[in-house]
Amino acid sequence: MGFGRYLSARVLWAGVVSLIIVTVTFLMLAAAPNPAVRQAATQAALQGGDPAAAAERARELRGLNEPLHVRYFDFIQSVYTLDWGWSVSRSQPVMEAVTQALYYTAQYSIPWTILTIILGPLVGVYSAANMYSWKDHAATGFAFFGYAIPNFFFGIILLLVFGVWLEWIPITYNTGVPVFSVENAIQLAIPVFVLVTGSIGAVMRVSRNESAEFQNADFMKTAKAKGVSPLRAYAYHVMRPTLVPLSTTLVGQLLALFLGASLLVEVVFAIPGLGRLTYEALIAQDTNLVLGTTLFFTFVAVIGNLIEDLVFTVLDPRISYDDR
Amino acid sequence: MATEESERFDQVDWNDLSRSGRFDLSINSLGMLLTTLPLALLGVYDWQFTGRRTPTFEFIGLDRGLETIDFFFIFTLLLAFWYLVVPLYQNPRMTRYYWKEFKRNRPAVVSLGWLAIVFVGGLFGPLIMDPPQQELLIAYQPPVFTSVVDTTPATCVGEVVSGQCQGTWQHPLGTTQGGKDVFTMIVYGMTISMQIAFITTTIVAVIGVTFGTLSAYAGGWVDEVMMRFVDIILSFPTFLMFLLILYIYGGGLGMFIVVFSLFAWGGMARYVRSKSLSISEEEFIKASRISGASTYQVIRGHVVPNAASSIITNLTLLIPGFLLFEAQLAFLGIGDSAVPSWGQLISAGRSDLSFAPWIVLAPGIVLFLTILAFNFLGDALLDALNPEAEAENA
Amino acid sequence: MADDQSLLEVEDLTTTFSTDNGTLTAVDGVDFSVDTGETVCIVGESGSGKTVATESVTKIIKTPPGQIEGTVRYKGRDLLSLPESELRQVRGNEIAHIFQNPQEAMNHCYTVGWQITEALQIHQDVSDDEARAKAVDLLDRVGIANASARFDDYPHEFSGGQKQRVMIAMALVGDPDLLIADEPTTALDVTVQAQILRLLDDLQDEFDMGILFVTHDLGVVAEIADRIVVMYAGKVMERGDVLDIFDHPGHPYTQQLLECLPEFGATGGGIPGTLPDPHDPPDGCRFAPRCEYAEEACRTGEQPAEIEVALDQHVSCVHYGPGGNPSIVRSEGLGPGDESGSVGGDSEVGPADD
Amino acid sequence: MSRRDIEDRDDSRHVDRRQWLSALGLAGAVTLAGCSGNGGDGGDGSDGGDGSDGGESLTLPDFPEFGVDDLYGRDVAHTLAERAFEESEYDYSFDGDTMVNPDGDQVEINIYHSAGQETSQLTADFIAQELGQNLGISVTVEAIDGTRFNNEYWTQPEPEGGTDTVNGEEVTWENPTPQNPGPRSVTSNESWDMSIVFGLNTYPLNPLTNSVFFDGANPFYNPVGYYPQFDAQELFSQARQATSTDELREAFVEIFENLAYEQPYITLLFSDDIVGYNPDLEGPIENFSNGWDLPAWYEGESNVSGSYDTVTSARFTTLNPLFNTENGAGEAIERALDPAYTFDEEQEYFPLLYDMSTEDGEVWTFDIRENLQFSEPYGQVTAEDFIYLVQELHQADWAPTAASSSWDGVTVEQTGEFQFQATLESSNILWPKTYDPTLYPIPKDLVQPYVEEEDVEGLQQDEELLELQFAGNLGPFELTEWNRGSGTEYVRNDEYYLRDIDEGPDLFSEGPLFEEASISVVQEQASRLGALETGEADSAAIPPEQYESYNQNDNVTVRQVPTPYNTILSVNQRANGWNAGPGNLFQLVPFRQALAAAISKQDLIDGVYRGLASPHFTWQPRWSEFYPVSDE
Repeated sequence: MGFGRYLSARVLWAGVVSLIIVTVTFLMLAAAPNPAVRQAATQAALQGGDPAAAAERARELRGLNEPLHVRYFDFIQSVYTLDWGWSVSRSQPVMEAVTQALYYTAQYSIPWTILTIILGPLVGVYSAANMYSWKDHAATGFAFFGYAIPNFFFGIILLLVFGVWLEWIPITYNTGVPVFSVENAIQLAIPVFVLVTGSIGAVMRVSRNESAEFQNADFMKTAKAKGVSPLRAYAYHVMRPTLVPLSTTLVGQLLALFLGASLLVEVVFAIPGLGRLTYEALIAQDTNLVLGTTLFFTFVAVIGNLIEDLVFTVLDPRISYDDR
Repeated sequence: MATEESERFDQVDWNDLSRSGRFDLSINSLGMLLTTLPLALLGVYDWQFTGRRTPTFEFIGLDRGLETIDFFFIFTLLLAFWYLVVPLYQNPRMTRYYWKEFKRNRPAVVSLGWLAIVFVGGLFGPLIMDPPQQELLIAYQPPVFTSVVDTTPATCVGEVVSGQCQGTWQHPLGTTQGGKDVFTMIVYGMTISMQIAFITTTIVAVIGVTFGTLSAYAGGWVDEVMMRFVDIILSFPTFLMFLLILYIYGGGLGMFIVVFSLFAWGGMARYVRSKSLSISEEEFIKASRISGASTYQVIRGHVVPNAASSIITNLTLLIPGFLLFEAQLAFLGIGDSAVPSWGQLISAGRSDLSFAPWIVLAPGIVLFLTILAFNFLGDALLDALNPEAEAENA
Repeated sequence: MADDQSLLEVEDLTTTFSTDNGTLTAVDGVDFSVDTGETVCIVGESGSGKTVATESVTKIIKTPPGQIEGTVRYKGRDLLSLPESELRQVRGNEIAHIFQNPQEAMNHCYTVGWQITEALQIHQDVSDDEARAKAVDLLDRVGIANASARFDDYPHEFSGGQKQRVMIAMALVGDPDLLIADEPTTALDVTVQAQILRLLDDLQDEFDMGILFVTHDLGVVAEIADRIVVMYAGKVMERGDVLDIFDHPGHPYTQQLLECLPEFGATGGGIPGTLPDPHDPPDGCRFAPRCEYAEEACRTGEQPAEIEVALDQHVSCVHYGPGGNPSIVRSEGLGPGDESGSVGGDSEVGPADD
Repeated sequence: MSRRDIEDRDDSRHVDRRQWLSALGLAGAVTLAGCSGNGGDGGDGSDGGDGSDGGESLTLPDFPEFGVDDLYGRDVAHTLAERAFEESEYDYSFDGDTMVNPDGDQVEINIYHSAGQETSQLTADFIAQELGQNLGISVTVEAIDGTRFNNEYWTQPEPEGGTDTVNGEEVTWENPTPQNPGPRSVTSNESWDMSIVFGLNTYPLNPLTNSVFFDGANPFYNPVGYYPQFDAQELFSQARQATSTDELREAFVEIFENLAYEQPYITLLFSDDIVGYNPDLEGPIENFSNGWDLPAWYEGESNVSGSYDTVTSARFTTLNPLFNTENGAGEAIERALDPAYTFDEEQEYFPLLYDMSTEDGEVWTFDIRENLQFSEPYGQVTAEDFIYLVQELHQADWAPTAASSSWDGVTVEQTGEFQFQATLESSNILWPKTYDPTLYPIPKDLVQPYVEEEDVEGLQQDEELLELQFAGNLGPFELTEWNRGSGTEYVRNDEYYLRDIDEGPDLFSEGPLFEEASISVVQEQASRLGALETGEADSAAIPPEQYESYNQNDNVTVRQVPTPYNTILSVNQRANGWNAGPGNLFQLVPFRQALAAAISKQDLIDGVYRGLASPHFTWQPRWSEFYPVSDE
């Protein structure tokens, strides 16, 4: 089987997975009471009308009186036509809400992801190269520290220290500053730092353990016997194979953090990004927005897994396309 | 050299163990059965005969009720005892070997000590300590050996020295905004953490191992379908799903544990499957199959024991994630704030951080240390159970 | 065979490792030499320090924890005192290595072509095309069919024997003068083993290399060696011309090794006892605890000095030394050697196919 | 409509009339009318009854103050509870200190509080403790999210209505509402016993509005299923007849005495808003009308400079003035669009867009200022715009605008280019104080297309309305950006109409005195306080436990602003309340009195609110002029 066929099979599968997740979300929300209907009933009561009739009207208006499967197909259609409706709790189209929030999320998650992907393996391999020296212990200690300290806890403490006591960083996130400006860098420094410490640990640990295995591998001896310098040996012979197992965990871990940690960091640092958008949509029972953000994250997760699969296949020449 | 020998230790001993379990009811299963029975009876009694809010042990005068979650907790403790602790005792040679490997890793030994404290504290603390009582008048007492401006606490329990309220041993870690003793709350939080750790891992292990081995042994399209299902489970934006479910249906600790476990077993299943596949390729399994062992016997007798050490390691590394998630949800205000978990304490104290930092710092550090300890422990187990990497560079 | 100036001369080579449980002496004052065009075999049981000894030559063992002392003279230069950067110029370029397990010795992430040309591109200023041409040529020479196509294949696409051929190509790409082959055939099927040995033999002639060959298989030794060095627990027990030693093994250890060969009427029991603890080697002769002729003198002091018992045959045994009685060893030890000595001596076939 | 420039408070939730429209109950406090006079609360609160020793001899005064002094404690509570046991048809009793149900088991009930809100949890814990000590009831404390509580426990989306016998009379629920879905037998989805999730507005400025809570057994708002035992309907209709404030006051004394006696909700306290300000800021007052004169506020010197930045905890759902029901968003709207009138620091009517006058309280004349301009192309603000707004939107069935209920039964007609009249169904001399007749100016031409199409969604989603682009010179600032996640930003409106009026502070002629303004949404309380302390924000709410430390902090000036939002213990008198045994003791007046007597208001105030609250005995704060005990 060629790469092309493999790729299309994976993409097809990714589509199926996202469809399933979207369906589950839809069913879950369908099972929950719709606040808009309640609102309509209250409204009618206030005006001396019949709340039950008003609720019925509201249901009709939203198509909630249609059979479930009809609603489902309408819903699926709107999902894939990117017409995600109007967010009641923010008074803007869901699509716009998501893009707007993404704009802020991207500002800290892109530097965060890049730093993690670059620093994690580097520090991990460095740590492995100096296995059991103080450098290794320091790096491992740092990794464990970052991994074990809850992000939100770390965040509020850093905010207290650097924002309130030292006044080095602003406490309220300013959305008005340009993306590429010193102010923006300052206000994003702590959130990015907190996230990087949180995510780098796992990456580092995997790359340290994996590369420890590789640096003791026979092929390292071969390389040395060939006269390869240590730097080149680590860069080519250790780093490269380390990336293979790393790629299988990296994307998943980053994604998990992307959702979990970023939400908390956004809450702590008052960044109006996707995490908070999602959370607030849930709290406000803004059905369209909940579905929209769920969809978004599902797509991200599915695409992330897809990339992971592809990267893994590309990185490890031993995997043939029909194995997976 | 030494490597090969130790590897053989690992396998031989597990095989002995499983062999005894295969032909007759092992002492472990017997013990498990005997201890589970009274628990089940108690559970039925509690469910059927006592009132919804009557303490389970009222008939012997104990004023402490058992909740459903407590029953599960005790059950998982029994499981851990009969299938983890007792086997270690039954195989002193293996135990000694593991211990020797393990104790080389000093941070891990310290971690184990810390976890033992948390475990024992969580198990017995609530039995000997009264639940934290709200006493508004003694809110914001500082921890012992520290002091705060005396306007911070409502009234100062300790001495007031030049406008500074001194901490006392009555409240070694200070009190919260409601005057609850932070130390007591942390001890009660240990119970919650242990419940989360034990119950979720048990559920994850049971589902993961069953699913993984079944998939490996079924093979063919069944395997394919099952693994695709795991793919889907793993693709779920889990945290979001928690939020959604907990939000729509309300979330107590039980709901948290159930939801969490149901989304977390995917990785375990994948792992066990690949492990089973590789083990089933080995000669001794082929031999036992030829000699007529059933699939169940092979799984029960060979696959699970051989994968056991890695499964335990895996689970150890899963636990900190659970604890972290609980704390995060508590921080967002989605968990059940009546559950005295560390996360709830941090969440409740975060607004007071600037003037009463101990309310956040104490549970925060305990949580941090516990997560750290589980990680160190998991790492050490990884090394102890897989000594190849270690031995080679010696 | 021995010239005035050997290609490689190793004197008093000592390699220690510091471990958690103290210092481990893997190689303890070893002497040997290799001449151009000559094949020297280091033989001994697993764990006797042969691999460490050969890897100490170009310092490819890890230091620390390892520490190497003594002199390694290669074409008159002392390798051990060379700075690392110059040493790297020697490795792969002048002295090449082949390792025991070709499966593990190649990096699974790179094509074999990349790995073969790597050494060339490090040491010599060659273009990609030239490197490729040379590698393909070598692949062809070591017997890989359709070499130019297979240049871009990954190691896992080759069979075990083919991999070892690739490894040989990889070693030869820098036109080395000395090839150190560490049990290159152990992991291979016997028929393949014979092919590889033959290939090495051919290539040695073609490239006029010295080969330092490590093995525990005396059958292989009989087939290819010019001279042998018998090691036990980090020490050299006996060294000399292969025929001499096969005919008249001096050291009791050598004798017992030879007895393990079926041709010498082996009973399959092997040598009783185990290797001594390398952290705490016994006093006196290392082999004394397992030696049936051991006397009090064997168990005290240092390893006995080497005695030249015959022309160019050195033995380290108390019984040959001053005050010793070689006949204690010889009389019984010679028995099997005498009767079937010619077998060992003539043997070009060896025990390779058993 | 809001006049309070602070964010909503972190503690319990308050439900105001406007908010019922949103049916979310989330947004926190919304303001109501101004108040005439808040002085005169000299009474020291101890007036109590006579036979206060407990025992059977206990007699309650006309205006019992439960939870303080003689009417607090175990003995009083026990006595009152025993009265309830006698009234009950089931055999409840005390077994020593423990209250037991007919089966002999201890009475166990639960209390809900808002999840994640400290004060709420502390209060619930305190109540549980007090009820345990003084009544021997075992109380389980449970946390719940406000929205969820509202949806599952408090309201019923499809009210059933029905009939029931109340005080011997047949009462019919003809127009059941989600907040009063019918007689006690009609229940919410989930059963619950007690709750402090929601607080309510007591309408001290216009207590007539309280009829929605207590006007008989089937008022608009009665989630707990309370049946008054006094003739509430009659008393309220008497009050409606009043033509002077004195008459009103008289009419209300009896109502509020009865409410104090019957304790439909167990009244606990009024907590004050504690607001921290930038010390350089001139303007804030410690009064309910704080912020009405914002255009005259300044920082440092009284010239135009700087930026007025505030922080708030809740995001804005919409800035569309037609549909907003949230306090915080109301404030954001009013930075750019003035409401029709406000109340000054004396809590007197102050005309902004129009003046209101009446002869008899029934016919009201609205005189619109003549210098009001919408943005182009909508031109001048005229009576026509307001008439159109009332008739075609607020009074239309299809458009669920926030002010719909305010204009129910009101007839409006245009009497001049800048004048119109409104005729009420019955006289109401306090009409302006209900905030009902306040209108946001909306250009007729802007909404007309939607009206013709009856397009609700179009109206809700209209960009110009949402972004207040039509506001012209009608507000102190112009809205430059509404970032849905992080708040609003404004620049000074140089054309502000208020500069040209004759009334009000002199500084109005220069106002507003800031170049810019902003409202930032910051969820974390610690961050909001940090922003206040470091000067990033000019004002933020302060929790009571930090009152002391901020009071001593030079970077912050603290103001204590009384509020009409109460903290109450709601007890479920419907069929699914009281899950501790047969019958529902909550339905019995003496039992509710016992609960009220078992909770020490002063301890609660001292412990949880650090003394920064006042006890609550009836449905009015002490500073209200309708408070039943006056200080003659």
